[in-house]
Amino acid sequence: MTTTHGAPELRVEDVSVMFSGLRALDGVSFTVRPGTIHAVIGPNGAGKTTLLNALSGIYRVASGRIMVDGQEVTGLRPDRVVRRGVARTFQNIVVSPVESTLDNLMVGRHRLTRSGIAATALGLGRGEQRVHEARVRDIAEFAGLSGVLDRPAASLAYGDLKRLEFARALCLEPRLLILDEPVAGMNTAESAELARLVSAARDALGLTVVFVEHDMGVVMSIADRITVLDFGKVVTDGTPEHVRQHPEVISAYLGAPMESGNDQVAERLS
Amino acid sequence: MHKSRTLGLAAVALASALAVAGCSTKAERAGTSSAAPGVSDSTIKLGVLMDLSGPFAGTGKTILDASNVAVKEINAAGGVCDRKLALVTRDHGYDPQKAVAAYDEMDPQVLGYLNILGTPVVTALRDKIEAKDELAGLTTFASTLLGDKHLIVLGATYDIQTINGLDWLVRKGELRSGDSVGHIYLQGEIGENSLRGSKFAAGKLGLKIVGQQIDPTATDLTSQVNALKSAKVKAIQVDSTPKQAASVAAVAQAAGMEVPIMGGVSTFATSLLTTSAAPALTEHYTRLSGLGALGADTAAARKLAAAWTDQYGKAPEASSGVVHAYAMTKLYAEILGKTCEDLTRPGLLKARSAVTDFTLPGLLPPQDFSDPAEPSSREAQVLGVDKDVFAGVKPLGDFFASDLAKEYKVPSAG
Amino acid sequence: MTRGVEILLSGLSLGLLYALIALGFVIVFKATRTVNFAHASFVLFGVWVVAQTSPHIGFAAAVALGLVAAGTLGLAVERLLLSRVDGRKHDALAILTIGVNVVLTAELSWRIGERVLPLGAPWDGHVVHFGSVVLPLSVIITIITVPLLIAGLAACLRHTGWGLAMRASIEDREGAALAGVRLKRVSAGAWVTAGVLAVAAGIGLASFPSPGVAVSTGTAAIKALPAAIIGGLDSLGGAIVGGLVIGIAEVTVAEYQASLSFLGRGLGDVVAYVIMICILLWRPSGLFGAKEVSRA
Amino acid sequence: MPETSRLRMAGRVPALCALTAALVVLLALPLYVSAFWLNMGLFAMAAAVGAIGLTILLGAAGQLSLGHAFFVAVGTYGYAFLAGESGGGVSGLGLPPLLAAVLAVLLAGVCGLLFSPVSSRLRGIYLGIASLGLVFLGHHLLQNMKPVTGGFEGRTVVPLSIGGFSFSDQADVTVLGVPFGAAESQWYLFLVVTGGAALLGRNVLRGRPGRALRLMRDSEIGASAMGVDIRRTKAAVFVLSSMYAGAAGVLTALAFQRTVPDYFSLHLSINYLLMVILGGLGSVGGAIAGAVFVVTLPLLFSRYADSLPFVTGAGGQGLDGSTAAQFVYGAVVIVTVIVQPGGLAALAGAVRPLRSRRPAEASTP
Repeated sequence: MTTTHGAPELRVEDVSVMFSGLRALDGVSFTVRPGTIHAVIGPNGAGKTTLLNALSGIYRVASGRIMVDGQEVTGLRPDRVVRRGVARTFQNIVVSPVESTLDNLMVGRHRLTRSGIAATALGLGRGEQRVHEARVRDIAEFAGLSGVLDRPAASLAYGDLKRLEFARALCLEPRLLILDEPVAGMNTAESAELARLVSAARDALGLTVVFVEHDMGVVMSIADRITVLDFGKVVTDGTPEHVRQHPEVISAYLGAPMESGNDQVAERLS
Repeated sequence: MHKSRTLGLAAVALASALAVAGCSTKAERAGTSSAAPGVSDSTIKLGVLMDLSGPFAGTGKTILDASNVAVKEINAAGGVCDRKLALVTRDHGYDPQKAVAAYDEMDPQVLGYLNILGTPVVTALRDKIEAKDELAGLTTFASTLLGDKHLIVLGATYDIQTINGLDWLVRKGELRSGDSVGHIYLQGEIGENSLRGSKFAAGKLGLKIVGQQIDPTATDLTSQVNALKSAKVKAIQVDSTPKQAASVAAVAQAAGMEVPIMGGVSTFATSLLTTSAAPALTEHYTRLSGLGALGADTAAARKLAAAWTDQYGKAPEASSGVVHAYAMTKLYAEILGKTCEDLTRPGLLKARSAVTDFTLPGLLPPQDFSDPAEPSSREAQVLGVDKDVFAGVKPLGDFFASDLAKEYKVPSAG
Repeated sequence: MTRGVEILLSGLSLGLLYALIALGFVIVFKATRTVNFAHASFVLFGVWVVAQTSPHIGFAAAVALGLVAAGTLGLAVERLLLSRVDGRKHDALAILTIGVNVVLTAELSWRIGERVLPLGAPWDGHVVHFGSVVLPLSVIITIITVPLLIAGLAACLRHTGWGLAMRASIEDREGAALAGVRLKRVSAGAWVTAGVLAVAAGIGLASFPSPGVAVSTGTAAIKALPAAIIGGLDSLGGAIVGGLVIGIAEVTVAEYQASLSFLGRGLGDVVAYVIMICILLWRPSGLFGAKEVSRA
Repeated sequence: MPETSRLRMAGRVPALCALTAALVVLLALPLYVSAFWLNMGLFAMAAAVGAIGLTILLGAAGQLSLGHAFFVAVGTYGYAFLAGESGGGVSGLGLPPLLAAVLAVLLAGVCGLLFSPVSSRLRGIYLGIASLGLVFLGHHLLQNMKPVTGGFEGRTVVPLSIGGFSFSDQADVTVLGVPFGAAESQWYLFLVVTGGAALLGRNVLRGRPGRALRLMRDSEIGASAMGVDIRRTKAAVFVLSSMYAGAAGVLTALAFQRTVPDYFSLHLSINYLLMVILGGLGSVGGAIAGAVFVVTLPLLFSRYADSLPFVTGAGGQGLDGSTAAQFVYGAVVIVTVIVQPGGLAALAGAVRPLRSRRPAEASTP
């Protein structure tokens, strides 16, 4: 797999999101440097998923700006955001259950392919599909899904589904990858494997990655930088070491110095 | 896999079987089309295409039953052209698609169509009937269907009935020049046809028509009647379903409107006399008809009513439906009788024009079918509601054709 | 002036009957996320029972029997058929109700035929005069009874265990299930209620000045469908507003049909749908329907 | 995966055999059976084309439409008006019938496009009932636009003709001793159109748009996160389905040889809905099977009412054929939804597990 674009920078500037009068995000600002893996953590209800939905255009932003490589994406519809090279996965798996794994992955090529309804009806665009299918098979192999390509998604194991979502996001050939709890519900070995995949994808494809995760082991092992949210506000933002030592983080959520891979901490945070 | 192969083999086998068995028959059938369909040495078969399961199933059954009463009489009297009449009946459920299928299926078996019920059905079939040179009796009084020699519209058409009705009201002094008349009518052939008549009559009589179009499914006509009330109408003409006509009468009475209500031929059903609308109907409602009523005090009506009761027990829902279907069957026999030596479809069409003075004394005024573009009669009769007579309605006078009705030009020029 | 009052009152009475039917749609939709296309045959079935029995046992007893019968029918449809389908497949459930409607309508049309069955209500044929305003007694009774019925329903939802369970399960299905709410009972209760409301509305529709029960009595339910949509399929208050809007619009259009003739004749049936589409363009979930918060 | 594909190929050979045999039967049929059967086939094929459009809309995209009858009417009247001649109270443009047929399909598409402010915004049952409004609106227009529609009486439909050959009773053609009238020649025309419609539909469903539609059905947000423009896609698929309905309308016009306004009712919309449900949502083959079932069942019941137990023929006093057909019809719908929500297509899928790759059942996560 080769990289085609440079990794972008993501700047979140003073973003607020309102839900029927409630401020779900309140002036959130942070910057994700090009090519880094950036984690967003915080207790349940802190606004992590809200943030990702705002980034990908699903939620309307009440104020503030979101910039990808200096270009504003605030207020764009999700499919427009995708065109700026931003792909994402969902916390609760969103796939077509009766479709095969391959077809689910091929949806990821939607924006990269052109053949519309009329052309497809007339049987045009098959060549295009063949070319893209080859690339999709490569990505599937990278994600370890080669063996289940022909199986309906509903029949896949949970771990495979999580990887399917991840691989599908890669199929969009993104520059900025957004992952919502990519390892939630996986066992330790599976989590480690997916964490390795995320790192490898970043390296091979030159991506910028933003992810939300409760598994502190994974966060600490792959994140270059961490933003901590609570009550819709940024508590702190910095390197894993910085966050681990931040007094507010410690006092507010941890009560004790954070250790990498500390089960208690993970439990407390999730 | 195995199954598919078996399936494939079966299909091939079926195809070859069809090839062997079927080939000859259809080609043969095509070759021997010289004899007129539906005619043998002993019988003449006529088609009846009715709604027996749809919204007008009741009407359809009534028509069928009445046709059978007439066929029985005709056959008992020796039949037509030394042959017995036989009916081939198919149900279309008021669905044009079913009607076309039923037509296709029965068409090779019958000489012509004694009776077809339902506007959408006639609409779907009329081009086919014309293409095959057939003669079809219709259960409708729409003057828009005149002008086609293949179709029989028996009696005064809706527009002419309405003209006669308004004329009658004026002559009785219920209406005078300058008055407004409400006209509640169904969308579709009955309503529009009747509206054409009421507008014509209004123009001549100096009346003003206040129209209210309704849908066949409308159940509550309060708003329509109230609108007429505020337009201060002096009479209401109704062309609707029987239930809607009853609703109009009841609402009008409830709203304190003491005006005569003149209903079109298809606005009455016997069972309405058991409903809460009965008093209002009895007091204000009269009905028009180009045909006699079973409740009439004539020998023919009493005879038919007795034959009906004999066969089916209770009074029919639609008295006019019985008379119409009975008369239509007698008429068709009359037409057949004029072409005994040429019992073909074209022969039948020719014989139709030869019927110029068909009448059933006491049931049907004289009918003239020589010009397909003209209504066979311009006479109508006003009927009143009476619980005590057979099927609930009785004539309030003789058949008459007003001068206006004679003057009126039906829209069948096109 | 007199005319205006009459239009308003008859529109109100018709609208309230539509509202009752619309409430039946809404309550089923709230509980099962399904539109009950069999509602028309529920209406017809209930009034048919009333009309069949009232000559023998009297009107009041017949109404009670009709209510019980339609409630039972609702329960039977829910218990015997709908509960066998995966409740998340809303479209499948809707189709199932179409199937139920086909069977029930076939049976009832076959039995009723073209007859008009008198309802035998004591207010049949009676009119009331208020000064120059003349109205059928049934209109007055509708205007008084229906709001009481609706208030009763609202009280039920607010204060009974079933009502609470119902409301909880609408807020959060899984949460309610976890909290011990028996979704089965909620859904069954909704179907019974829908059946009862259907008959109540049907009695109004078949009452004087309408001559009685005929096959077309059930079609009013199709007219109430836009009413339910206008208000928002999951809003009880919306159903009432929607019903009144449709009822008054219908009466008004009929009143001014002559001056609206440039739009073609017979506008009354279209007007409800035109209003509905306009409102949906403005608010895709109806006036008071819950906006779906987009969350994957 | 060469192994699986070889398996699939091996599975296809007998299937191809069956297909060829079926084709032979279909091609030979007009030589043997009467107009009753042929016309029934024409109605079934016309319905099948419309059902394919609806199965793409509802089965793949999850957009419920009860307005299908309206677009079928647009196709029917579009063709009748464009190809028809003026006279007898109606006007017409007198275009060449083939051109008129194509334009009528496009006209239905344009009507679908005009509805896109609604169809792109709503989903599920709200769209279903909003589109139901179209049926009533259409009914209103049919009654009132007399010069175009002929009002309640409808208007005559010009038979289709291609290169001088007319698909009507006027064409004086005899094949193997069998005179080829409207029913016989149109049979082949309808076969070609239905086959083409099925092929195009299958291509759409298997290709890029089909995948996007199905993800949109399962999750609009998920689809938009894949770059699918939801509103545009909803509008586009609605237009596509309208065009299918328009084509069905043209075929319906040709099959009836006259426009019949009462045919385009809510009942027709519901019938289309039942065709795709019974057939299996999202499956082209299922839609065709569903159409054949829904169209032929009542016709056959009426035809053979006399020979069925418990059912009386026309005019009898007991349960009549059409009512019995309604019972069976309703019962089949109920049983299908309860027992086999995937419809006929899923049933076929269960018989042939090899083809389970594209199950037709629609479900949400």
